[in-house]
Amino acid sequence: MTAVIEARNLSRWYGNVLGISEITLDIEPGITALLGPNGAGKSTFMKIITGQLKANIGQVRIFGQPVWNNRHIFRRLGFCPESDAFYEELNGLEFLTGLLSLYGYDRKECLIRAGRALELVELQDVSHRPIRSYSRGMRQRIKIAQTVAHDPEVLILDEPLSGLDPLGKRRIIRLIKEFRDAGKTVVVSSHVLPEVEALTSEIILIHNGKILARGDIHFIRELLDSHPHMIRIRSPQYRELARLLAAENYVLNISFEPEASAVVFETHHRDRFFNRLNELVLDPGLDLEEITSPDDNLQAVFDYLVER
Amino acid sequence: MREEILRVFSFYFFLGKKSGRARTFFLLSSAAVLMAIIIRTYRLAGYWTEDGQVIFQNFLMVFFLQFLIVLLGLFYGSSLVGEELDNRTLPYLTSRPVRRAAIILGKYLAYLSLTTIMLVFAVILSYLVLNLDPEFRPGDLLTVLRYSAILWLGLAAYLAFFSFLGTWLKKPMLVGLAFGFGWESVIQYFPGTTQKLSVAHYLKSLLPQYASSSGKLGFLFIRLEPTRPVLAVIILAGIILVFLALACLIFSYREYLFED
Amino acid sequence: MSIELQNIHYSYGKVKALNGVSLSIGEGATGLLGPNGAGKSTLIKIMLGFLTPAEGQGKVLGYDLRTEQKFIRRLVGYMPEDECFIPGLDAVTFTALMGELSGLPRQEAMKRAHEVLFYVGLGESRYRLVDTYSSGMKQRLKLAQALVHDPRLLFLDEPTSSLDPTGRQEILELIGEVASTGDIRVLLSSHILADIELVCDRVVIINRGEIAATGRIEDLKMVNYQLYELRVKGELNGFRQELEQAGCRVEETEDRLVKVYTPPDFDRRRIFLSAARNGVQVRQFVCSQTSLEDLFARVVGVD
Amino acid sequence: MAEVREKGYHHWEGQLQEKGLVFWPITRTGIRLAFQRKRFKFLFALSFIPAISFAVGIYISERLEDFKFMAQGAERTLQVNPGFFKTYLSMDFIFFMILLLMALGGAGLIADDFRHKAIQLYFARPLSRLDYLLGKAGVVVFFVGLLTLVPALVLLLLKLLFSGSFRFFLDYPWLLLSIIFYSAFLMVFFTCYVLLASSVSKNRNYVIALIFAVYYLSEIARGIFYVIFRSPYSTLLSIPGNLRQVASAFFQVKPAQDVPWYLSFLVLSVFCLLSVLFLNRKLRGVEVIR
Repeated sequence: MTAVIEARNLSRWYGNVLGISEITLDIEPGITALLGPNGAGKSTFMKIITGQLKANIGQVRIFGQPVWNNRHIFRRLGFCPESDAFYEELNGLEFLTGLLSLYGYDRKECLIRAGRALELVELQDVSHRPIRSYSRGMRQRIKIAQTVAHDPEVLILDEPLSGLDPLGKRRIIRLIKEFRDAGKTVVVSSHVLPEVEALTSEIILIHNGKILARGDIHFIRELLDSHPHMIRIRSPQYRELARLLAAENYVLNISFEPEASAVVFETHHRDRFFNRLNELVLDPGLDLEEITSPDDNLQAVFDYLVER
Repeated sequence: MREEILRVFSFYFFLGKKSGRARTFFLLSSAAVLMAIIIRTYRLAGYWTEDGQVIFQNFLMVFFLQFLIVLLGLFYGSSLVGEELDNRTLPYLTSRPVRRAAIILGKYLAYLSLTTIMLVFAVILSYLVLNLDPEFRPGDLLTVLRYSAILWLGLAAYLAFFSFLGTWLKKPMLVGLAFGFGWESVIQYFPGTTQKLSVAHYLKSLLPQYASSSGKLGFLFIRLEPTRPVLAVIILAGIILVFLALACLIFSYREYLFED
Repeated sequence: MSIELQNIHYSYGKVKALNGVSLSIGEGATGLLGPNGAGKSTLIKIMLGFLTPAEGQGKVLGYDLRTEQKFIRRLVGYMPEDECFIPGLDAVTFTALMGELSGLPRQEAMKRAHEVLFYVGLGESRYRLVDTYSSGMKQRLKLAQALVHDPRLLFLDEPTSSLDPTGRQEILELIGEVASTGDIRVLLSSHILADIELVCDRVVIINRGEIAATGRIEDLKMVNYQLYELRVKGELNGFRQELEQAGCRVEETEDRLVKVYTPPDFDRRRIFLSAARNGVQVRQFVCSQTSLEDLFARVVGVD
Repeated sequence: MAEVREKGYHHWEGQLQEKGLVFWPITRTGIRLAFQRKRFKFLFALSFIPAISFAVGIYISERLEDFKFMAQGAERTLQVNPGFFKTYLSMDFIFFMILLLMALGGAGLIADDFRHKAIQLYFARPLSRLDYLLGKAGVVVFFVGLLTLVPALVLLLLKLLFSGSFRFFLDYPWLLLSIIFYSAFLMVFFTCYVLLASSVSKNRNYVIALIFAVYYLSEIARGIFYVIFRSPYSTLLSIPGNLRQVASAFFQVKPAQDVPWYLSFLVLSVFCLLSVLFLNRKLRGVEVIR
């Protein structure tokens, strides 16, 4: 598959403050999540790939073309900025049709497309109310509507989920997945891990302006095998379980939580560990109540990479 | 390119119409009409006043030329980019398939049209209020159209200059005020070539000067060493083109950061 | 009782924001939970006296919220939802100004400003202009200004929105610490359930301008043994079929979580056995509780 | 005995002040913010040029003998009397500098609070609308006072010092009161004017444009009406014109226009009253955010 967005060696600073540094990336169709704490450089990166800013060093291409002031690219690109800013005096419909008219559609086409976009984000009912009176969730959705109203192939969404309640989040996550299923390239930034986990497994971790890791979350996890995994098992027979597994050489450490009747294993080879567990579980005397991996989520990967 | 400009134009014309500021400035320019109505009622009540033409000359020089077009040009010109930065709406524009130059030109034209409406409305209406009587000749209508055209040229020039200032400077307002109401109103009384460094000079060169003979407004023309009308128009057109081109150039190559 | 409200009504024009809210909140930390636009902010603004309720009475810290706002505001710290600050000031000056406005003597306000800024973790950057702060830092600054006059009651409106996980964790810890002093009551509004679970011991769920549920968090959570959440590695199909034959319902969510709904009296060992038979590794196995999220969803009516 | 300060939140041991000048911190902050701008400092220094030249004028008027060779006919122009002070306090340049300084340091007083939603921070404190407005007004009063009251008093003092006698004071015993009351009037008027402009929008540029536009529009209207009607009453339309009329009354000088001074006073007072009413309304509306 060919890359849609190619970033080569991007660096950008503001005065003497670093934005991003030496980011080289190829982004392919599907959902790619940019993950990092506030101020990590996600927004800077997105602003550069959407032609809002120029890189000090390096270049970025979308569909093989440079982006800055390139109107041909912008026709195929949708950008949802992070800031909660609108032409407040307009109503939702006017906002959409107005921006759509910048693509050169005629009045009728604008109305049709705006109507479709409003339907997509479920804002038809309030389309005649001024944006000023919208709630946070509505504002976020109308912003997404303007991103997709012109049917772009590439969507760049900067923090589309921030400040939303679970219901609102679920709606937008569903939307984004629909775009992915339609074959679009979606780049989403976020600083909240469960959101990203719900969206995609293809992530790019950014911290201090650099890419810390990229790829499938599980793949990344495997890559980090030097960092031991924790597996916590709760069972009435937890001491027995510990004894059985203690002999295995891939088990590095065992600790007990007697008050929860649980045992925590540290291993650097999960496959072998779980295969062995599958064998042990055949013993009718062993009842497992709960298996968890306290650090098998993005947070752990993140903490580990950041602290490395 | 023309089509792109048109798209930006229609969006911003619509937006400009809706914003509350348009109302304020419309009211401000209608102050001339209000004054005209007061004067007319006074005259209808049987009191003596100057001839309507002479009164309108007053309006032209003092209100329209030195106040209204400068103010409209300054405010709308400097908000061309400024308002997008203040409201952080610039990304909506710069991620659309229109060239950056087209954004500037389209917005310029939109705001020019908007301010033109305010200006021409006020000019023509105040003229009619002051002069419409049985002796009114169709030829007078031509006069007022000529005045409007000259003022419009001035408005376009100021708007272009302040648009340039707005794309270039982060805070154009104070510099703009100093230029518009300081430099412009002082330099035009200087003798020799100095006065040719102001926009107002060329506008005055274009305006009929019979008012000076009536003596009331003579002081405004004391030191005017008029430029030939053709040359004045060419120079004004040149000012518009040069500063618009500069604004487009700066906007095409410069990136704008929000306050934080 | 720190807050007592009876039958509060409020509407913005035609839109009804609060529709007969009655509440009583005692000691400790209380969560105010509800989706965007449910009326959380409106409720807080009414208690601060920013808005006058169309109907109903209430007392905050024993003062009537219609007539004694000034006394309420003296004892209350408020952290608004919006990003708000005074441009051009450094953090210490800003915080000290806010303290002074609450009635701290000038020198004390300065001293106290330093102290709370250190407390919220802005010690290093306390001389920087607030304009240059990142959104996370602004959030902390807002907390600092709410604490500067050592209030008796703290209103926190969406304190964790727009924070990254680390920042969120830290802010919540700070809030928890303040709440645990015992003599500062906290009312924390959020739509994020995890935040409230972490800090508060009581919760008020509000939806469409009405109180939907209220009580201790522990009481509101009930354990439901019929649902197991699994993460597995391996080919799912065989495993799935076997479980379905045994009468279970198996769902796979978009983020690869496998939900197994078991009939009553189902031996959970059978899940492991069929996994082992099908060569599937069970890497996570949790019996799901009806957590606050489900309660929230049930009350609010998520699809 | 060792003691360890416990980590975590600490209470403040002290008593909150129940009363006091609640608005003063706001004023202090506003003044401080104004001085943070480089251009403001420059303009501020510039606006003392008239005061200095007037001081020089007083000196020369006392030493006319020494300066005779360079100041011919100065005897007529350099008479230090109430009119001298009136001229200083109603100079176009002073008014213009006040506008300019307020455009820089005053336009944002309320507009910036709207813009950054800081109003709710103020009103979450035990603070009334009046306290807030007084605080903001204090900033304008401070700068207007610094440009009018203070230099005028210093000039009066200089006059007494240079002449070495109290004769001047005895000749015009009411002059001190005139200076104080007229300056106070200027402060009140400009405060209302600037705060009103600052509260109509959250856009500082718009406010600046408005401050200048309204001021000059009033002067232009006066000019036009005067030329046409030749009526002195057209002065009532102009802000600086009205201020000058009031000044003449305060300083017992023949007014520039033959219009009763109380009409000007009335026009300005009504303006102030209306702006206070508007501000009060506007701020009540602000507390309801979204």
